Amino acid sequence: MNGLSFDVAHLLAGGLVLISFMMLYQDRLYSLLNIFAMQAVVLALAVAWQAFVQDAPHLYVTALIALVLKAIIIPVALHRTIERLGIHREVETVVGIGLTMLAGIGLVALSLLLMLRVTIGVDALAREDLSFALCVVLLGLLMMVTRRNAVSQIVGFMSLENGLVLAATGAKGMPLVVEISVAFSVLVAFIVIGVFLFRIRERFDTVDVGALHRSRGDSE
Amino acid sequence: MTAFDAIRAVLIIPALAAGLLAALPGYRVTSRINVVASLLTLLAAGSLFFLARPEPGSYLFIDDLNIVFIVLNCFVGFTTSVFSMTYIAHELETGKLTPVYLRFYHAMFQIMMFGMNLAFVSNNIGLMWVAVELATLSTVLMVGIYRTPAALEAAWKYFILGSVGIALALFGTILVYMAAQPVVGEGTDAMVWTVLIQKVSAFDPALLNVAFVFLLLGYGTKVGLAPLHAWLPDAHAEGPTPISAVLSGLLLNVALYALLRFKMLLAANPAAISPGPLMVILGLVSLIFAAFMLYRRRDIKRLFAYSSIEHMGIIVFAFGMGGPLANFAGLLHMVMHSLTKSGIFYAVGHIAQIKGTQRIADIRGLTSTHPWLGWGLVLGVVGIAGLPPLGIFMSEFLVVSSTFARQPLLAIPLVFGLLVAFGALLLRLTGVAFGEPTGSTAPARASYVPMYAHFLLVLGAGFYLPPPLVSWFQNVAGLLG
Amino acid sequence: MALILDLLVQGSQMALVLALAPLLTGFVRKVKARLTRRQGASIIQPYRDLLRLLRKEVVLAQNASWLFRSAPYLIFATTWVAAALVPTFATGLYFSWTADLIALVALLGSARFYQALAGMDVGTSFGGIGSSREVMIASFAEPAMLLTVFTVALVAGSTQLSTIAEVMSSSHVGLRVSLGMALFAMIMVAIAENARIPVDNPATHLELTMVHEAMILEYSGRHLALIEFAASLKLLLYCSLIACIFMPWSLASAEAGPVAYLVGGVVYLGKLVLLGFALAVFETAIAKMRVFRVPQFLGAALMLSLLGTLLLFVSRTL
Amino acid sequence: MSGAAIEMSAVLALLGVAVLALVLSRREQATAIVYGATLVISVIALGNAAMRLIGDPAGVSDLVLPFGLPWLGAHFHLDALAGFFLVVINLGGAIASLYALGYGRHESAPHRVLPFFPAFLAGMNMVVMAADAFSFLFSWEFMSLVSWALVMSHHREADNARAGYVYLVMASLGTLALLLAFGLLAGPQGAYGFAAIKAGTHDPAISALVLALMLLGAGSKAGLVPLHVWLPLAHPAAPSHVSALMSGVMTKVAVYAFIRVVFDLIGQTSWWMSAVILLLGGITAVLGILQAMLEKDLKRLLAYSTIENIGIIFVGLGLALAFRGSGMGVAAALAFTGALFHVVNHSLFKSLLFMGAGAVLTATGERDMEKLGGLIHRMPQTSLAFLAGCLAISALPPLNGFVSEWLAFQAVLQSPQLPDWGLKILVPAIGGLMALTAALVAATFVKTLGIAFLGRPRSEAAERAKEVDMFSLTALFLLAGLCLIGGILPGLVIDALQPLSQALVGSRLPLQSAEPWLSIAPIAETRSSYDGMLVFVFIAVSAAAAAYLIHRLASRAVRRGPAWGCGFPEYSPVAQYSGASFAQPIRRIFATLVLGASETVTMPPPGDTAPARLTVVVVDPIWTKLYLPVTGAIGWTAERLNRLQFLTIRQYLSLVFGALITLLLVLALWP
Repeated sequence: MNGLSFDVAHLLAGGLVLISFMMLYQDRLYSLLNIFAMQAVVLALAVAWQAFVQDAPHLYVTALIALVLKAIIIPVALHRTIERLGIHREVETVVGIGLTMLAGIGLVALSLLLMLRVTIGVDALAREDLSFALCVVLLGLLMMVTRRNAVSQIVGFMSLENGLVLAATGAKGMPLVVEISVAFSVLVAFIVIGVFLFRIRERFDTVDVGALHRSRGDSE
Repeated sequence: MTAFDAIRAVLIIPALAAGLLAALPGYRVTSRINVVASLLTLLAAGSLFFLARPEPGSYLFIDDLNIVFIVLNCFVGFTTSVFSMTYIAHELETGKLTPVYLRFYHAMFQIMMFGMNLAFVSNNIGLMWVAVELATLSTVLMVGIYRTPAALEAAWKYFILGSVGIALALFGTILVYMAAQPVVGEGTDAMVWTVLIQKVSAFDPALLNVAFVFLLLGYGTKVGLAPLHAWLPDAHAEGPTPISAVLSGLLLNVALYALLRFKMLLAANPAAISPGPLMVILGLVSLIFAAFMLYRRRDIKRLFAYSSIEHMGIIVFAFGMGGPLANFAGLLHMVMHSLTKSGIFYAVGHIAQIKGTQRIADIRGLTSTHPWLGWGLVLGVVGIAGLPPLGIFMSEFLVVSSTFARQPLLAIPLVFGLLVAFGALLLRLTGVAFGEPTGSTAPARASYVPMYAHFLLVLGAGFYLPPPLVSWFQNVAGLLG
Repeated sequence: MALILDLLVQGSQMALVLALAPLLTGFVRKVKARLTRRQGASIIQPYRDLLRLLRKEVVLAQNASWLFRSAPYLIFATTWVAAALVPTFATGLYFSWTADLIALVALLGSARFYQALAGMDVGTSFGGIGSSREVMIASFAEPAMLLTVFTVALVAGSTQLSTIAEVMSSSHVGLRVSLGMALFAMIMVAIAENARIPVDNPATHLELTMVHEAMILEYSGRHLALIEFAASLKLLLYCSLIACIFMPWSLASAEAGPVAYLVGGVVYLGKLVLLGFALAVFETAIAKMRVFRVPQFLGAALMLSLLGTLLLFVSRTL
Repeated sequence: MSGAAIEMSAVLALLGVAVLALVLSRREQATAIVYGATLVISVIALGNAAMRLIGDPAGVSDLVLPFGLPWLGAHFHLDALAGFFLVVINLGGAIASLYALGYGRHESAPHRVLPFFPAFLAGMNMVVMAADAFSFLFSWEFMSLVSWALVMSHHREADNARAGYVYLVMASLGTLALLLAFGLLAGPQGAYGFAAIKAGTHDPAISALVLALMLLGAGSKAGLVPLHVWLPLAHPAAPSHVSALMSGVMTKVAVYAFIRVVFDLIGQTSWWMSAVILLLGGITAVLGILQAMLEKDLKRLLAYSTIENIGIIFVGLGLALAFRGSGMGVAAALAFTGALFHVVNHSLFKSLLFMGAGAVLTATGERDMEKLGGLIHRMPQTSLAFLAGCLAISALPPLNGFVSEWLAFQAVLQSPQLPDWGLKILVPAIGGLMALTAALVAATFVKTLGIAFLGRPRSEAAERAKEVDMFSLTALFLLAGLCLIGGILPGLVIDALQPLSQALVGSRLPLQSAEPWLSIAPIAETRSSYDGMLVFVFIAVSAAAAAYLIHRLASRAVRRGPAWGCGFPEYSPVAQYSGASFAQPIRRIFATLVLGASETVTMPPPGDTAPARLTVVVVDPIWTKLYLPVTGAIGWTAERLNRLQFLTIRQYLSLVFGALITLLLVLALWP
């Protein structure tokens, strides 16, 4: 494949990783949501580019889903959730932002280290894509475990899933990609609804140890 | 009719039944339909034995390995549907469930059966992933069906952890595809398991390794291996007991099955890391961790949930050890555990309904007040603790002795874990089954058929395994390498 | 013919111990009296006592059981059998192999068993005290005795008294540290077993100090006679045991003929006189000790005998 | 039909009876039916085994059933060793059934006993018959399980529940140890058949490890110190005829397991192993009997004395191993014969004593000796049989207990020929321990008989006691008679044991039935000999003669009068010596160091009329020093880990995340 397409794909994928870092950096919920929307847009571009390069038209559907659902609907929904439930606006972090960033860099190093062992036999694009996708996935997970708010955890999960979609689309001629992305969107939708229905305010930790003592037969 | 129709039947019957049950009102009808549908599925599955095996398609196939799982799955599904007739009736009377939710419950039950059967028969790792996710989601909904805070929280925890697991598993699947694609070529073939297993030796080992790590953790979350187990105890404890039975008896097996498939892939590639050690370590960790956790349990269903973790640990350990003896033991242990544990949950369900509590401390002297339930529970716990004459004894015998002969240092923690778990289970059993009775002594309106059917099977297996079954197990053990 | 002769000799030995036992007791008493400047009863007084007791009626406690009544006969019988099996004037008697040294110890043990039971039968506290202390003493004396037996048996390579006597009289045994220890241990055990001072005092009837007497407090008439008789038999047994093991000189061997037997008999009497005199001297020389110091006394015996056994291995190869 | 086939069909019949009992356990006549059936079956099995042992001891009859491990099948065999232990088991089983025909009628919850009793017998038979590792462990654990159910039959007493718990946990510890041992012996290929194991050669390290595991496995079932803690809890908790079986017979099954593996399967062993066994045996004997001496619960006292007897048996086995290892054939045969003889004896008199205790329990409802007394007047036959048991267990001639004791001492006296200095010195010391034990046993059973049966009744219940039924008495006297026969005809037993010793230690004792006057001279008459028959005759004759002559010539007059109470006219039974006071001297002397026994006297101040109290505390150091720490550690860990149950979802996620990162790191750093 020619250099240009490669570079573009590379650029977009790299952009995703960068945006993941920006998300880690944020400490306000709204801006977090905005940046997530931005990541969704970039993902949509990347997917579309892959569709164009591999001339696999069905991938455009995935791109569209990414654009419509993740870049528009879900962020809006979450905005409204935040307002409705009166969740206060700061991102509560478990460890300091700086530390999180350091950890993130470590993760990136790790994923590159892992992927560089892969033989060159696999075509370069896939290889780069994979390593970036792995970065995004790991950063998403990192976000989930270092943020207390339900919302930011959901965001983390969705960015993790962005990484998955990136990988899936990067894998040339992979079947079921669309179905999978649909399935995942359903999942995410469930989660958002869940947050909204169950009034899960501050964190997934609604049921803290004390609550457990009450609600479970497992207390002393 | 060919085996392929049988496979389709195994999938279609539950799907249709699900639709039907979602539409129909009235518990008497629906619960019976539920039973009938499960029975039909079981028959279809059973017919798989006798019909000629078709060529594996690119989506569905049937081989020695998955037939074990399918038949077991349909059997336990059937008995559970029978059990849930009486159980759910009681839930309706006590008003814990409304007819609407009941409809939902039955539909979900069939969807779950569909998902699990699909996972078993799918020859395509992508499809398998989708099926597992489907099964998981349906159980999530059923765990939360009581809508108590505890139930919702359990369902939520299950949901979130499950989704993360799913995501990891998917990433692993993609990696496998990436590894396969250069060798097999683009398109569906690169996801067809039967194709992969033939060509896997040429795949890129590094990719496979990373893939296996993600798959191990992804599907391992569903198997309930420590430290990925967190959802399991609460999901068992807070959901309806039939679902606890199915979770322990079947869903864990589904994830385990997926894990095994990929283990076989990796084992077939010389350059890749051997998956054995990872599985052995995770297995031991789960076993010992769960064994200790058993001691502080106050909730009887959560107790047995942890014992499921413990046994999954043993099974994964056995498969990790590999070799004909250990694999045979692993398979046997898996089957026996499914039967025994679901049987135990049947008993526990009725007990909890009679006593109106799941607190172990409030249940005493069952053998005096409810001999059938009490002695049934004793039999089940004795079986699950690995005592003869029940079947698990044989598998534990094989695992321990063969391990000690090969890796003495691994056998020590194994034996230690077994002993610690035994102590805890027996301690609780003594309290629940013996001593001065407490709580309601109202006679149980329960059908003991499913429970004792399971226990009798396990008892029989403890004495005698029919030769065809054995040769078939050995065959599968050979497949597992 | 020979058989009958053997049986005769055996029988004569049984009769002999029966006849000699009270005499020995009387002799010891006489010597003790003389040593304490008393006139003392006649030497045959024990016979008179026994006959008197035998003729008296038995006064039984209200709730004495059949065990209480049969115990004296069993005690007497076991002790007599034991005594009769120890070579006195001749070795290798016809039934000498019936019971070896270990069996002898066990026979005495069973006599003690019956006695302790009889002591508890009536249900007075004295019987209890007696039995309890008796078994406590025995729990030291018996192991000490057995270990002494070990020492001797290891030297002689046999537990058969006749064989032991022969080996001991033979030259190559010589003097050994362990044998000396065994001798001392056996003497201490003998003192304890026969309820002599300093362990127990056969003459006392002060309840708190008595052991043996406390057990038989409820006995009277023929029962008492039998028990007393058994006691003196026991004393004789121990004397002839020590004599046979540690001074086995001029013991007639089997089928040695009447003359040898006669010589053996005379020498045997000499040994008895010697031992009886030593016992009397010892008893007059020291005082009775507190019951709870008895364990120390017998513990010493136990240690001595154990040391004796172990020293065998360093002293000389067997 | 081969011997093994008959034996196994007996086992099947027993299992059938068990099922039958399940069906009609709540019926009235169930007791009679079940115990009658077990009696018949046990007698048949007994006859079959005895025929094998006497008829053709060298032969082995095998049987393979299509059960158990699929590719192996369930192997069963009946050789001399198995035959011997089958005789012990089924004799005990038969007599226990006979006893239970009467005793069982007083059972409060027969439906909790009847189904398990036959199953228990079947289990023990199967263990001895099993000829491959799987069948063996299967039967072994099955035996433990049903005996546990029997222990739990009176489950409403909290103590019994605890007893059952400790028992089954210890049992499965033992089973796991055996499992590991067989795993080692079978090797990676899984050659589980005994024949295959025996054929294979095992290097010293392996056999040493196996021996250690066997001491754990068989020792925990037999009650070897420090694995004995469950025994005094569990054995008394069961109904008395079951206690008799557990103490008298099941411990012997453990001994069988030890012999089968250590003597038969692993072949040659080195000397220090036997030293370990000797030490353990000696310590077990002394500790067991000391605790028995201080015990006031009749059945628990008997259980402790079981521990002591097991100690003696293991000393015998250790000696046999030592002699065999040093190539001293006859001595080995002597020690081995002694051990097996003691196996028979203990099974007899311990069953007798437990059944006697059961009779007391039915008559008075009391197990606490301090509440008994004076039973000899109300239950004379039981008392007579119990007396016989006490004489036998105290190793007093002319009963059987003495013979095995005597053989053991004779074996000890062979020690100078041992080449190894360590053993040379050790064996006599162990002999000293045994002598001490023998004396303490006598003391203990004087106490038992004296406190429980003699004296005056200490409670209402003891006063109203009645003699028990015919079945029980028959069983008791049957056992007493066997004890006597074993004592006066030891030669026959010894001869019957020689094929085993030939097979397992490689040499035999001279034929005893050739000796004159039924005497026994295991090595040579000049060395040592004993004639139970003559001793019995002498004692009987001289006692009878004395009695006759005195009654004839002297006087026979008897007058009843009050006991001499030191001046007090009539005083209460409480003033009698109690068991505790009887044991006091020995407690002060021995138990203070060994068992940390301590007395505290609380005197009221002068003028205060409150009674003074003397409280005695006896602790089993092994329980406090060994078991409590372990349980504590487990509890501690469980508590710490339990926090993981109450984390938040985010924390759980971080667990997953951590696991993922760790594995990825491992992968990244993989060479």
